[in-house]
Amino acid sequence: MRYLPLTDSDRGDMLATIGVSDIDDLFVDVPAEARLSGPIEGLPTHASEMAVEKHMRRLSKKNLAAADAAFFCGAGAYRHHVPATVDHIIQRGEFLTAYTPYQPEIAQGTLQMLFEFQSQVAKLYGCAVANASMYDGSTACWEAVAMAGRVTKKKRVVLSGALHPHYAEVVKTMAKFTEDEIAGGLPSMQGSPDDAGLIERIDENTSCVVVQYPDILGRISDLTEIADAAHKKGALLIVVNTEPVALGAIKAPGEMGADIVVGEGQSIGVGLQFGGPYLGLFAVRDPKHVRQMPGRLCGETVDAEGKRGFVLTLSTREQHIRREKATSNICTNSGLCALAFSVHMTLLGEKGLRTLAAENHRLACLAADKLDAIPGVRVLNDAFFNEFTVVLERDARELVRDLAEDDILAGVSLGRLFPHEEALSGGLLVAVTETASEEDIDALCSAISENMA
Amino acid sequence: MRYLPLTDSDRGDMLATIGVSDIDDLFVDVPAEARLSGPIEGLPTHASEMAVEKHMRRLSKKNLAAADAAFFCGAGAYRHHVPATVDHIIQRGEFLTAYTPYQPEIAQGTLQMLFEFQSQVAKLYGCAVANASMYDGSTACWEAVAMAGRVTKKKRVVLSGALHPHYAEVVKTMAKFTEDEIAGGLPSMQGSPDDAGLIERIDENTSCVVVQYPDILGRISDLTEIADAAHKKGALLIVVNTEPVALGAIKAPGEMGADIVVGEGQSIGVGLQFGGPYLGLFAVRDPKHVRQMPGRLCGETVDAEGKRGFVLTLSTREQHIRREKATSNICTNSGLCALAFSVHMTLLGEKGLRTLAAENHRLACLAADKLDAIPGVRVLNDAFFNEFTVVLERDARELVRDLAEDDILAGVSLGRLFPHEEALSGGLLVAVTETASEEDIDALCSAISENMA
Amino acid sequence: LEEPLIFEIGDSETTGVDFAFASRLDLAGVEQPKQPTAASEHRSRLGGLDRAEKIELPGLSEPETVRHYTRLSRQNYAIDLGLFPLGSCTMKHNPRLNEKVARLPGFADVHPLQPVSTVRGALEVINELAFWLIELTGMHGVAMSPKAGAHGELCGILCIRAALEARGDAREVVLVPESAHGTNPATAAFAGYRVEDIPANADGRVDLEALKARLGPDVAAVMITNPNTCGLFEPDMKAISDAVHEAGGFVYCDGANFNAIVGKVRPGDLGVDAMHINLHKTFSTPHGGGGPGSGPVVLSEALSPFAPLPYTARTDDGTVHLVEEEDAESFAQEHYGTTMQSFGRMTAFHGQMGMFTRALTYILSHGADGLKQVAEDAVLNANYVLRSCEDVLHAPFAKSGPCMHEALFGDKGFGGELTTLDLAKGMIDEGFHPMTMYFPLVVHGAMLIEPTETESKASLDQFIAALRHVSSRAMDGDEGLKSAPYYAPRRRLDETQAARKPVLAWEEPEAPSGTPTQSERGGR
Amino acid sequence: LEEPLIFEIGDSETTGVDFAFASRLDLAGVEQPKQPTAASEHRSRLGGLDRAEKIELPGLSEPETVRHYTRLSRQNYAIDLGLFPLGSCTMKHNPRLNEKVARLPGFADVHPLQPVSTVRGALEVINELAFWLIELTGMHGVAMSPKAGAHGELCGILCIRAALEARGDAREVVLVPESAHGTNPATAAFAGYRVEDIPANADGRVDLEALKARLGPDVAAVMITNPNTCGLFEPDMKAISDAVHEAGGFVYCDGANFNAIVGKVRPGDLGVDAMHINLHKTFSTPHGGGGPGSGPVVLSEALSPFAPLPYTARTDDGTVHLVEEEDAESFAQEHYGTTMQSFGRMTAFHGQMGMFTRALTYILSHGADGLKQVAEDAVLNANYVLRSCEDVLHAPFAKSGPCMHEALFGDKGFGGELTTLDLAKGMIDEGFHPMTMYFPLVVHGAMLIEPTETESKASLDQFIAALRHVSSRAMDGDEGLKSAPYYAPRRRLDETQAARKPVLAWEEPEAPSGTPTQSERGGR
Repeated sequence: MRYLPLTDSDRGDMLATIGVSDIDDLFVDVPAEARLSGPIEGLPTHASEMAVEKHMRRLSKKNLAAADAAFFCGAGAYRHHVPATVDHIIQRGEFLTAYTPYQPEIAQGTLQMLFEFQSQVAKLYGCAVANASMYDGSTACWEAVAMAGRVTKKKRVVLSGALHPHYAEVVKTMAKFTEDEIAGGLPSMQGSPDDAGLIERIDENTSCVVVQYPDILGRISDLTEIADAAHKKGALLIVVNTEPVALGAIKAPGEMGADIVVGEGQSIGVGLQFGGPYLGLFAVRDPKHVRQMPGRLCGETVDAEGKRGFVLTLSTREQHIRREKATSNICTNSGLCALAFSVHMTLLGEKGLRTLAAENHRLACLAADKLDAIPGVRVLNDAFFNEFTVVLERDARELVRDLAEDDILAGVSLGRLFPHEEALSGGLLVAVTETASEEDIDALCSAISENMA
Repeated sequence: MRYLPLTDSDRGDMLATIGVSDIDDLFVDVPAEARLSGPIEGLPTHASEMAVEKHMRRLSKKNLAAADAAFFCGAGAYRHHVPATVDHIIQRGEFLTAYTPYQPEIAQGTLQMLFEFQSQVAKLYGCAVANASMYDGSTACWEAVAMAGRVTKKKRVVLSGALHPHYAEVVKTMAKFTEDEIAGGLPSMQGSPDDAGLIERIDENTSCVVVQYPDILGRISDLTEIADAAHKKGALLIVVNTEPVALGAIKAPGEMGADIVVGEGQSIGVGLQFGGPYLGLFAVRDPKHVRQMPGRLCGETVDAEGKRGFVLTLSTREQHIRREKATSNICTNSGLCALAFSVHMTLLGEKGLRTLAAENHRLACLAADKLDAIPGVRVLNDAFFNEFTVVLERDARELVRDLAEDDILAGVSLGRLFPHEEALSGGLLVAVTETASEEDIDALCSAISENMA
Repeated sequence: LEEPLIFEIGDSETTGVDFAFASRLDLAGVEQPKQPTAASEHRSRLGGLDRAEKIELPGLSEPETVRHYTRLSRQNYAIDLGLFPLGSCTMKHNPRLNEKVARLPGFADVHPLQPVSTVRGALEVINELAFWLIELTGMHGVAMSPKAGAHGELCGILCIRAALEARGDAREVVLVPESAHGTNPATAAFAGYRVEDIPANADGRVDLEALKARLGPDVAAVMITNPNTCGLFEPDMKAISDAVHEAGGFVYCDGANFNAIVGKVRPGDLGVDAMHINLHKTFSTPHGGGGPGSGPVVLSEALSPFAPLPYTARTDDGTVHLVEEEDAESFAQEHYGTTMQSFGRMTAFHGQMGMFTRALTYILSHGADGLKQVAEDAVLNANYVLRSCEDVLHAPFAKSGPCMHEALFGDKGFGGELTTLDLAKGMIDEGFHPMTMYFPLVVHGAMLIEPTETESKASLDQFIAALRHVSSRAMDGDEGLKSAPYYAPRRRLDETQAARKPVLAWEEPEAPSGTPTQSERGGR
Repeated sequence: LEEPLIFEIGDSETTGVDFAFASRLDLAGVEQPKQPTAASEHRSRLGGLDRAEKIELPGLSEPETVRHYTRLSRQNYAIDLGLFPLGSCTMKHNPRLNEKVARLPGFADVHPLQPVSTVRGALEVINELAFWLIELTGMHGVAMSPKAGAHGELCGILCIRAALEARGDAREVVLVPESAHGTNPATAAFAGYRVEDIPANADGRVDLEALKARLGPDVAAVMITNPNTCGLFEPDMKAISDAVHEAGGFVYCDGANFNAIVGKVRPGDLGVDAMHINLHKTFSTPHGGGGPGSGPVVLSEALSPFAPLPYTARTDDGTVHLVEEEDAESFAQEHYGTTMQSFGRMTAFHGQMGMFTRALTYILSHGADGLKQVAEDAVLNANYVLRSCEDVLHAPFAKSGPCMHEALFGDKGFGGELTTLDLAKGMIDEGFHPMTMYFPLVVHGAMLIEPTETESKASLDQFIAALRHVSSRAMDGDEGLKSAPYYAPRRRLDETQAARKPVLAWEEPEAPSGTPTQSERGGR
């Protein structure tokens, strides 16, 4: 076996050193009746690298890669061009094969990177402090809800109907066990989010209000009023963002009064990957909330010679110290994905991020105008960034399936996200990033025209 | 421009430091009439990484990649499975972006690797010393001929007719200018190489005899007699090998009396790459010939503290010291390809190389037997390693073109290698490596059967 | 050279990404892409929410970026550089084939919500991996979506809670032995349970009698780490399971250390109801800098119906289906003739696909025989370390028999004021990453060493020599260790200051101390 | 930790490659590859030449291999770590996009002798790159196959010789200025010419009058490096060309330093007949450890017909053809109405395809405007270094006007017995790779510094500060420099010993000094 360096003669020498004669002497604690005598039957035995690669390549070819399609899917995962440099760096052995930085003296590479990452996320979100990442946007969203409960000591959670339904589902699932009360709903099919309706649902028992920005239909509106209303009732405003590129064009949630900003960082550096691993971002506007934050934090300090250095800090919040009193049971972050995000963001810089955002918006506007001109197709949004909802005069889910036959991935239907909701069945979410060419947009429009009948 | 770190404000500051006002003040030595005022017209301007990648991907898709075909091409370039580890290592920035190791104190990585590489090549070839690589097999072959001239002070070169015709062409081209006399020919279409005929052509004026092993038709025979005959006349025996994997199964040229062994190292670690960059291997059996060798050499030494270290050595043979008296005008080697070769060879080790060779031979025997059974098809070779010649009752070159339509790359026709030679037009070189599955072999056989009519 | 922060070397006007659109790239004129439509032709639809303020994200050109991160990386220790003996947090060789496979466009460049007809291969990967995990553990089902080990633990406990609720059984207590991972009690507490400790016996194992004594109608589950954090296998596992089941509870097994027993024993045969598997530990997916992880949970027949959504299932015709909220009920009815009572959804989308491709690649490379060898070599290496050092370091459970994948030592006998921390920092100067420190809690000054199966004997011998050397220094009370490390990128770091005055994000220095003038810089 | 040789840690029984054939990989049974046919079923066809003796190639498992080479790599300096100011041997940023593109299966996994119909894209790459090279240099044709700069030089001189022979003109002498690269005279000599030097004038440039005086009917060519190795542009280039042409000779220009002028001036406009281009220098293809290179040669109309085979050509219908020995004559007749008189073939196959894809990717990324900026920034950076250091180091040609891509200094004024070598080794301790030493020969103790355009101002300022510091030490005669470097993976290495008693390959120590016993190793 190519991954196992011991030779049979090594094994013999080592058993002798240990003082036993057979490897099974080291497994004596496993009851003999449960111990397997040979390899588990019915399973393949070891294979050459070439054979495994061929097998996996065959499986991969059963998927339609986005690069081979006209591609417009979004709904919480966006396709952007990731510079080759990003992948080069995350494959450096010193990053790829380092563990959690428990020994900071020999982990400054990871730690400084995390400090830079935290700083980038905080600035992007308009917040004071961000943590060193979480599993993904949906779990970060739940962690924010749980944190709001700890901060406010209240149990009622008001979810916007226009929150990504997977995120809402995760919150509801978790809340079942913590006995939080969840108020949710469906998105209103209007040009702008129903902010007034949301504000009405906030009461004195509300721990937090959760809104998505841009929302699941791609709509955007100023959140200041919701923030004020929440704060007036002693609740926190949690803003969820699933497309960080948007924040290169539109106001940061922190600027509008959000208390906790969480999101999915996948757009920057990470790639689509069929949904994971992704990158949970988590930030708080007010530094006083830091000690209630979940997840790892990297902080600046000095070494014995006074040189600047970085360490994991405030770990008294964490499970390996606090056990059942921890702020969260999370132990792992998404270090490598955070690195990818940070490298990509460093390459972009403010200038690149703003240009990227502008190009996304330009193409999305172009696509929206062209789609809106098709008979039987109407763009719902008053405002949007790079994703918007069109309302079709036929079932959007079927349309998406039909177009996929011709290698056009037209977007995500609301029927996929909100099954069995008749009122939403004509809705199609179309995301347009810089990876879509104008030819792709034209191909989408003609295919939809032809298929509207 | 993403690769240019200077900002406009940097440029202004630097011009001020230099004491000029405009960048063109630094180009005053370029006569004004020749200086271009703006970017050259009619050429594209700079482009995003995404645009360039799309363009290059489009071009790449116009080629039929070997992995997408049933693949049997050889004739000096062989397809083998290269472990992913090899590519990972050659992409380490410390190897990829290091220059020639002129400062050994900070280039021990490259130097130790080259020392290990030289040692591996010497052992593989059964020689005493190998150099740190050359451009490719064909140029190494010419360098060997030139070296034989320096050693023997003679000018007559006897080439085996079964030397790769590209190699023979390179030797003939170069010899035109050095006024060496070349005796070559075509390969005899027999089961074994015409060693007796070759021996007859050696005379007192012969500086060297050049034979390929296995030869261009895949044939192998014991070279001891040729070596003896050459030595008797004061000539050197140069053995060319284009498939190093073969030497995991068959005798090393050095064992049979070859004085200089050269070859193409591409099979191990480097990949097909449409012909380049490849890896010239060069070794001598007798250490006394070292000072006549072309190319760089890495040697062991000690540092000021007595620690073992490595340096480029015997550079008095080289052009940057000797100018017109250098052993060769070569300045560049194939450092990265040598690294790829050495990593792959280290992964293989003797055990892996022998197993790989055995698997190649097994599949080649299988294919030969199946092909020989097809009416109108005859296997020429008495002996072979992983490549052999079949003689068809139709023009092999056309057949290859026809089969390519069905994604079967059946091999290299002798008509491609020796155009306009009617007697060879039915010959087809079939190379079978471990990358060919038995299904591929069956596909080849049925396609040939069907197309023999 | 010290590497500055990106905020110190970059600025908001520099970028390493171009968005230029060449008029055409192909000189032959075959392809002439149109110039992009000018933005001005389309009105902005940002609803007046334009981000006006500077974001202050620094940018670097591409060469500067490569150099910054390359230099940073060299301040890290990594498995590619040497042995990484973190007990309980295995870091072993990451095969590069896995990385290559994960980057195939058919896996890396696929959206989670593409129509199912366009992602059959991805679903097959999930399904094949699920099949392997079930076979290797001898269990009935598996929940693939948990994002990491702790997330998997939560999934397992939530399945248990859902199963108990389904039968109307409101139990309140989860028993956790002392030797468990810290995540175990945190998880149980999060799921709304009261956590009670079960003491370890003198051997470092669960005290079976104490456990039995505590069992009763209020105990929902027992969470056992097996092999446990002392590196020992719990030989009474089956008896524990039987007792728990008899009392109406469930057995959760923390499978973080499954790498020690994979192919040697199947937890399902020991009565386990739920167990998460850390793919990065047992199946070598990369975990650079602390993640990502992936924590599928294998489940017994009793718990399988309660698993979270989504899941994949292969029907008799060989097709692999993606089952989500929409059709979970109907699918189970149609294909299994049972009802699903999923407790919900733990994450958006389908789990850590990128880790699944890597883990499956690893598993196929080893096969059933290779995986058994993995466990054997891991255990052999750990025992080799244990027996090669027990004469110079206190090994509290050395008499309890062989260890499994990790060797445990304590600080008993250290001279002067020296601590486990000092010994660990001393190992840094020997060129090694230190072991896990102060865990498990049951041993004073614990040092937990897990060499893994991907170390050669030569490498172990080097490590052992270094450990013996530093241990002797610790026993002798060598005060020099107090200030170790001396030869690392940083000397010992002040963690107290970091926690007392947290600096968690970069801030522009308030009064910039003046940029150097031209003459100061150039010296002229 | 010192890294041993693979021969010291590996053995011939270990391998990091498996050849096992699993009976099946797909658990669902969709795919069931056959077991391979046993070798014994087929008789061996090795003709009795089986390799019986041990080869003694050491093998390592995959984890050991990764670690060995990763550790070795860290003993290297590289552009990814810092500035690499090797004058005349530019090493600049290697974009990772180029690496990615070169690895696309359609480029990397294609055989050079596949039928032309299956490699149209590869031929288009060669053709597009050829087009760019012609346009950027203002020349008429290009030979793509030379494998490196020196190979390209040879190609150019052989074209000249073939052209002269074609007109029956047997000239014997090639004139080479002192400031030329060492390869120039080596090349001319190889091609059978007698080499004569032309002195440099006090400005470091070709002495035009001396050159003119030497021209005559025996002079086949003049080989000029421009910009020359003193980092200066030859302002008389056009006058030189005119004089040479008038005397019936040809002008070869060594284009190694083309990166200084790309987009600013076209050598074709200066009367050059042949010039090689080092793709790795000007167009940033990787050159790790000294290769591979790639040296296409652009040619004037007079020389183009003599270019070596093979070449690519695009016909009016947009198809790109591969022209080889077989059809060179007929193709030229049919499509150009001219005859080809190719001097032959310089290499097997078609040249450095892997470098072509990278160079084209680089060129398309920059475009015509970006390439002009490349030259400007390269020249700006070099002049910045020159002017920032000329007060502390002797700059012999500082008065000759601006330099081009590289700044030249000499050792005049060094104190004590200190030499350029000592200063260079001192730079290592400052964290930088030294400059090119003792080249060009026209300056005593020459130091040639080429920063390239991919360095930031901050990086240059750091370098300048370090150079100024070490220069002051050299001027002051600081004997400490004699023993530098102190902080490198190795102290100064004994090159004399290496050359006197060459050890060029590993040999098993004759009397192994006894393997350590168990107790010695483990200490027990």
